[in-house]
Amino acid sequence: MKQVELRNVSKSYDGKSQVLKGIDVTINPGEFFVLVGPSGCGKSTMLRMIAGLEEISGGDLYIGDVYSNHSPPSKRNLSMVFQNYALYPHLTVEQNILFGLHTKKITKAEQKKRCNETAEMLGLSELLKRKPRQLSGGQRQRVALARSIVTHAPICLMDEPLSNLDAKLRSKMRSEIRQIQKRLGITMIYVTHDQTEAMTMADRMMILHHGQVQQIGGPIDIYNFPSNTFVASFIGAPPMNLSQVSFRDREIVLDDHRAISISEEMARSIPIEERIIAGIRSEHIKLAKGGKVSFYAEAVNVEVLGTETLITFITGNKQWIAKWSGQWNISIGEKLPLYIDCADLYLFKQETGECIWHQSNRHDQYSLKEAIF
Amino acid sequence: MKQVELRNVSKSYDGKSQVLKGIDVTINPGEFFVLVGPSGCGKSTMLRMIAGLEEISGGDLYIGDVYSNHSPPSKRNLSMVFQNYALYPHLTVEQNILFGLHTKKITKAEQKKRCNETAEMLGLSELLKRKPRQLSGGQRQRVALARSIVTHAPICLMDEPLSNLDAKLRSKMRSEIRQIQKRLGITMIYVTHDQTEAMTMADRMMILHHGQVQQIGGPIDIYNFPSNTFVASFIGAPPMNLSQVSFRDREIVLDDHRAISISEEMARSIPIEERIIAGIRSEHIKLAKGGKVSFYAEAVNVEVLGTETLITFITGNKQWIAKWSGQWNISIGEKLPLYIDCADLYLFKQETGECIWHQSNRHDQYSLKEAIF
Amino acid sequence: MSITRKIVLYSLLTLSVLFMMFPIFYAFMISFMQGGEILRGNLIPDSFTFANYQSAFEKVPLFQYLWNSFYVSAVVMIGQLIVSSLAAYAFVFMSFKGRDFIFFVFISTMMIPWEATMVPNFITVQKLGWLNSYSSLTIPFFALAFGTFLLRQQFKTIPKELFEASQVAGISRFRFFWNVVLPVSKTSLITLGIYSFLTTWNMYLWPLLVTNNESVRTVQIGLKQLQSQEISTEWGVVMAAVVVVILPTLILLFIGQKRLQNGLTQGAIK
Amino acid sequence: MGLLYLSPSIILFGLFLFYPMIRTLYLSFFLTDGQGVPVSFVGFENFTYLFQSASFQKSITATILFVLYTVPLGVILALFFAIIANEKVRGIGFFRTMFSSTMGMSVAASSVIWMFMYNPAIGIFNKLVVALGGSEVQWLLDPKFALLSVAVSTIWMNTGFSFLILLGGLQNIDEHLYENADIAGVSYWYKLRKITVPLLSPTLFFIVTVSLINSFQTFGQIDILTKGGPIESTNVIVYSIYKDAFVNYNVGSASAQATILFFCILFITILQFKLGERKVHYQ
Amino acid sequence: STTGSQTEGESTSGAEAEETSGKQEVVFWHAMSGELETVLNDIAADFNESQDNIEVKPIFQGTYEEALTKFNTVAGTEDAPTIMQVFEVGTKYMIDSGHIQPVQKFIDEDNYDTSQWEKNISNYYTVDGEQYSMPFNSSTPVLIYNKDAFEAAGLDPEKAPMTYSELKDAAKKLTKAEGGETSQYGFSILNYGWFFEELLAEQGGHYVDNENGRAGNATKATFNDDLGLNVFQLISDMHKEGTYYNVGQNWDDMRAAFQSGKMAMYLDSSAGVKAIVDNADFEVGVSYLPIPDDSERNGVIIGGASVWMSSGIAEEKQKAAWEFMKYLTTPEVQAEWHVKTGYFAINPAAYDQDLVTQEWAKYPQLKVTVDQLRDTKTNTATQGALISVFPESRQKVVTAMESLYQGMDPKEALDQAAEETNRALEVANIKQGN
Ligand SMILES: Nc1ncnc2c1ncn2[C@@H]1O[C@H](COP(=O)(O)OP(=O)(O)OP(=O)(O)O)[C@@H](O)[C@H]1O
Ligand SMILES: Nc1ncnc2c1ncn2[C@@H]1O[C@H](COP(=O)(O)OP(=O)(O)OP(=O)(O)O)[C@@H](O)[C@H]1O
Ligand SMILES: [Mg+2]
Ligand SMILES: [Mg+2]
Repeated sequence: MKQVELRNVSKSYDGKSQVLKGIDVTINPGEFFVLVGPSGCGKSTMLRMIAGLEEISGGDLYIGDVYSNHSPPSKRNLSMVFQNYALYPHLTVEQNILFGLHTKKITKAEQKKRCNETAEMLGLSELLKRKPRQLSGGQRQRVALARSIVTHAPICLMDEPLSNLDAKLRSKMRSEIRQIQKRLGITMIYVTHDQTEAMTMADRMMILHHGQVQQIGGPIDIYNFPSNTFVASFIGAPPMNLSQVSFRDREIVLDDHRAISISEEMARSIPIEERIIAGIRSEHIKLAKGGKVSFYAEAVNVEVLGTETLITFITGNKQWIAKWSGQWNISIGEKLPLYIDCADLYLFKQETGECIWHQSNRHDQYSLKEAIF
Repeated sequence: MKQVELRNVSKSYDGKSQVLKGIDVTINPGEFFVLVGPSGCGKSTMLRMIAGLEEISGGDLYIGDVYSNHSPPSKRNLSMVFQNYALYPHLTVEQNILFGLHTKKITKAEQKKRCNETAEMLGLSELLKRKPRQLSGGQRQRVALARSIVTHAPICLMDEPLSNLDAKLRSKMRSEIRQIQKRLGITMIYVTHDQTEAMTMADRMMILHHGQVQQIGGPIDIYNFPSNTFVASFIGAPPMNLSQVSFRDREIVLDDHRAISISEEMARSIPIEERIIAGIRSEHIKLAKGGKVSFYAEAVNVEVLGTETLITFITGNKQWIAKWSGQWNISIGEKLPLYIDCADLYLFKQETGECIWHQSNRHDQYSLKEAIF
Repeated sequence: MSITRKIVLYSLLTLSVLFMMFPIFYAFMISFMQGGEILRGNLIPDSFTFANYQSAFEKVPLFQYLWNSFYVSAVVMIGQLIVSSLAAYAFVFMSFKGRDFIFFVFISTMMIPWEATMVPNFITVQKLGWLNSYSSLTIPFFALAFGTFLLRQQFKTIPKELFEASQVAGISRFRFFWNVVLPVSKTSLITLGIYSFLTTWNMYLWPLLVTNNESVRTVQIGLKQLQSQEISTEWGVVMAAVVVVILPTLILLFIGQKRLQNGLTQGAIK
Repeated sequence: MGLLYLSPSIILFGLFLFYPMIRTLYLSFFLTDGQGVPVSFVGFENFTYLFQSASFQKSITATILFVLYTVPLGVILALFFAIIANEKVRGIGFFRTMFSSTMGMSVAASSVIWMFMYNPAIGIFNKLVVALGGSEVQWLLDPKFALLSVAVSTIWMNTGFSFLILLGGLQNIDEHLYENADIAGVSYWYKLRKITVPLLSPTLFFIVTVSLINSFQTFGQIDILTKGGPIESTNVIVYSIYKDAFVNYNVGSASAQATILFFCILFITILQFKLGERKVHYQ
Repeated sequence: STTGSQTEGESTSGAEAEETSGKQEVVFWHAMSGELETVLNDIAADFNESQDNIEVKPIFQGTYEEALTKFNTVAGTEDAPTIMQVFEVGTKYMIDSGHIQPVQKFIDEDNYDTSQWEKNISNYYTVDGEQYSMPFNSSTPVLIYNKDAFEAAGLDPEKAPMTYSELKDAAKKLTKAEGGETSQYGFSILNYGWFFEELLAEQGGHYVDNENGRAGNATKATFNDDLGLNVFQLISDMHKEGTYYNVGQNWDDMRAAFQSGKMAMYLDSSAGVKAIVDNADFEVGVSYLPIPDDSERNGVIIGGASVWMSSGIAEEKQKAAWEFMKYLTTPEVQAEWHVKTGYFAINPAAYDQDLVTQEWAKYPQLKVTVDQLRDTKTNTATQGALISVFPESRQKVVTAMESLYQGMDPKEALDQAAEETNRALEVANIKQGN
């Protein structure tokens, strides 16, 4: 357990364009910290700077309060799991797990012990004598994990470790990694571009875009209170529906003149002159019941997914998606009466994308006690 | 639009083990037919036999009522989209789209016209002069699609065309492919191992396992009425919770002695002597309200995914998952009172996995009219 | 990388390059020296003179030889590319009985010492009436096991789906070979091309045997022609010729180094 | 169908390799006249004589020694160059090109240069030796040194090719494997021993095989530098074949030697595959 | 199938009739490289210009061995050259080949007077009174020494050693050794069988039996007799004494060693003399080969090569070739040849040409070489051995010489070479069906 702190860290490969700009973040000891963002935003770069595999162009890096900008990777006392696992194809699972341990001045017996423990924990005991190519994707993943755990390093870095696995295995490994991290109390810095992974695993997550931090916070907070349009559309599946809007007194008007009435309080908080983007999560576009219709829309695509149904319709020049739970028998072209509660709306400035309004509490947050009684 | 019919088709690569066994299916003209199953079950093999890329070991293949076991691929008048797109890396997008059209004796002018039309339809017009490596994954996918559309072949075969794309793009392409297929009225045979894809795209789907047909039908029907445990656990995310059970009069007893009471009608239909597996979809494990508790369970993992929460708990030696909509603030270790309606149960024979009981109608199926009024 | 490591690395690199390049440098230097200087064993000429080059070109028709070498190397290169790629294509994209066996036989030809086959080959070439013509210098070398091997490895990396896609589209095998396989394998073809150009350029004994006059002779023979046996050799002139002989290949190599390396590796390890 | 594409190769191989090889095999059972026409059948006499002949035994020794000198040293040298040229530093492209340069040198040209350098009176080697306080060495005339000297020049000539292939092999090794090792903190040598060499083994295997075959077939430099002397110490089999066939007109004996050589190479290559495959780690 | 497939490139193989230009084409294959080739080309060009009917095309074919190999493969076919240059040791081989036309035929037809040729040269190529080939480039070995070094060592630079013991003494004085490091050796011989043969013949020794193979097919080597042993003993002794320098097999290395002062005396070909004198920055002396003390000077064998005429080609072509051969032997051409290359003139009349006398005035050393040849006694020893396996035998002798430097017993080394020669002779005789 160790803290990792970045102070105004930046990176440029070629001395001209900046790949990372002014990253300021403190990762707490024992935290599961997820770095998420679209491809090319600089996630790997940041991770590799922490590992010492890439030089830091500007700013300071502290690992456990020690200034570490220039210490070599091996001195940073951390372990790393690579996207392609980076297993040594010519070594057995056991040799892979123990690779490099001798440099830590650990006796053979202790090495053996640790290896067995770790293998046990990850269900690799049967496979110790195999070569990586004789393993399935998930097993390889676990060997890579074991190799990093066995060092007992207090910090572990992972760069998209699950992206080569299929969906089923991925969801299984997600909870395995999470459980091991908690059990061992490792400080975990985990890179992914998959928001489901980020949402389900992170204690806190950081969203990167074009080398800049967009938002740092707990997954649910970020989901509920995205700080800008990028975060809003990046987190959540299907992504938040966004459209440019204008105002008519106590109404928000979409570009095809559909309107949603808003509360007085909300109307007051909106700076009239600004160009505004309104956002609504797909689960908040509801079927209008009992006459409370916001507008009508024609279904252009309907996807029934077992327990929920996704309905696509057009507003202005945008496709919006509504998500209803249950299996809905709706045919394409059918006209739907829809209702949007103005409390579920998000409003963003058009230029900066910054969020200027959202409800302060989600009304679909439950706790057990409330629900039962 | 053409019909494809397989009569008792089988395949063996080595003459010994059968990769496909007795496949009997008729794919209707203009239908979107999805072949789904776990890796190695023989999906690609079946598709390639239809395409003529693989010999048929036994049975008969009819394409548009013509016996086609031995006609060469080019004579079957179909097009194919490969998993890795199989774009010619040295040709431009345009050349890729038109590659091979000359064999169909189509004039240059007509080729040009078709190419432009198709590119227009798929939003590739700007990219016609680029090479494949200058395209993003989704664009490549669309080129592959264009290449198959441009032939105007009445049948199109696709082998996991979306598996190389990231989640977001995948969901976009899903509806695009679906829309194009409907517009052009192509008979589509589509292979995937991703059940979401199968569920959302298929008119009908066929589930393959170990080279044998498990079930053929509409996606919702298969989700609601899986014919055996394999289908039940393969379709649906998270998969259906399954456990071996025993009976006590009017109660189903799980192996840790938890019990669920059942209706008289149901009790009557169960053959007492059989070893039975009970199944329940995760969305049907509900929070017990108002004292109607089936049993209590301790949460071992909680994943909050924006609009829904997955709660994992242990019954006997199995992990079960409950899916509740909304964001639930549940901590690990918390005790939950759970309720299962016996009408939501599925019962399977243990030996064969065959489904012996399920409700005749799902109660979360809605149609618009009912819902509004 | 730390400064000390950099210093160590650069010194190693420099020393190694000095070691590797010295003979070539030496040849260059000698080619600029006058008679006596060479026999005294000087390293750097007192004054640079092109006299040796001049007399090398006067003594033997080096330009003609260079052209011949160039022509022969180019033809062999093209021939090897065509023949080897056809064979490699068959090995990769077609299945027929005995394919692996034939491949093994192909590879085993690498083990036949060329010297052992020279006399029968000479007689064959003579019977074909190819003596003293470019045919004898080129055609026997068109088939090359190494080239077939190299290209086979490359062709194997072409996704099978490309072949299948073209089958579905109804494209003939040859058209697929010509329009897809060859363009896609450009790097390997260039590699093999450079390799065969270099090796052909460097052939000596066979060209001597099958050619009778300067109209088809290659530059390596010219090199030999400048060295005498019973009377003294003019080393300066010979070295000038050496330089003339190696310069084209060195330049080719410098231009194609990167490609050559990539292509050769592909053949070696897959 | 496939055979159609193979036919150019098959015809050419047949005509210019297999036919002569078979003819060689055939001739090895005969005494021939100067033009290589068989005169009288002698059965295995050519072979039995060879195995008794001291000169042939010397040839075999020379060949084996030559292979032993050139192959390991050549591969190690090329590997060394490849390793130092695989670092990513400024100007590395220049060094790579230089290291590969001997691939563009013809045997004839290289040998002439080396002959000059070996010259006992005016060559650079003796100048160096004397400058370092040693006594002059008759590089190509002393049976103790001749084979070694030819081997050294051969190694030089072959380095370019081996270097290129090994460098390519090195560049194919996944960078992450080294990064992982960096994080683990193992030493440079440990990385070299435990990562580089094993992962390079398929490439090494290839280059060793090719070098072996080439080494067995070395001809040009021997012809130019030593002509098989002194006291036949550099009379490797290929050169001996050449001499018997083209100078002494004993085509029968030459054929017998060629046959033996062919089977030796075949045997060693197969052996090498059998032993090597086990030690090689394919990805 | 041999016609029609001629592709690119001018075809100038042997029998190609050049009816079109009206000239007889005479293809002349030779092994003259470097400076020699230039001179030869000049002579051919002059000949071509001197008349309108014949076009001689000299073509370089590699070393003697390579050229002969090639001739051997095309002999008797239409690819064979009209004139072929073959080194002296290939003589017997050519005679046995059955693909050559002895020039005696034209000598007879033409009533050509061969007495104008140097007897000691043409003898070599005469078997049973029949002239087989025409001598062309001929040389003999001579002793070459560094006069400056002689003076420095207190020896008379005008008096070269004539006997083995004089040689040994001079070599001892000339050898400059300091602390195990010898900066100048006394004497050296190239590891080349030819020099051994010459030293043997100088004593009147035979290389093989049957009168050096001239009275019938040779069956046995005789060079390992006492006379041969004398030579080997000399080399062995001097090498042991540290006065003898091993220069290897390469002519250029040998000369480089002499020129750089590495040794003071050595044996070289008469053809090399001029270049040596030119390149040396000291006075160069030339003298006769030394002989054993109790021996009588017998003379040297001619070395070098002769030109042969192919058989089985058109009579007109042969005639044309003969014309060229005659041209080659005219005093003028021979004078030019001698002066420019250092090879002997076949026609001694050449030595009276101004060109030669002027040259001799400049290089008195050249005359010594000619004198040595003229002083040679005509007998089967100086006529040279006639065996078909000469090249092979020479290799064996070379190996034997090289073993001396490794301390092998001279007798043993020589016997071994003889034995191997015997085996080669035996095989050769079997092949010939005897
Ligand atoms: N070695 C390098 N030299 C130059 N530019 C680089 C280098 N590595 C990465 N980049 C650039 O830096 C940017 C960030 O790259 P990085 O690999 O950190 O992205 P990422 O967020 O990890 O993306 P992905 O999800 O695709 O792995 C990219 O624009 C990339 O092109
Ligand atoms: N060319 C072949 N030769 C022998 N066996 C094969 C061949 N191709 C496939 N198989 C075997 O046939 C079975 C079915 O393979 P197939 O490729 O059809 O599976 P799939 O359902 O497409 O799997 P995936 O989802 O992984 O693509 C597998 O067990 C496979 O090992
Ligand atoms: Mg990355
Ligand atoms: Mg498949």
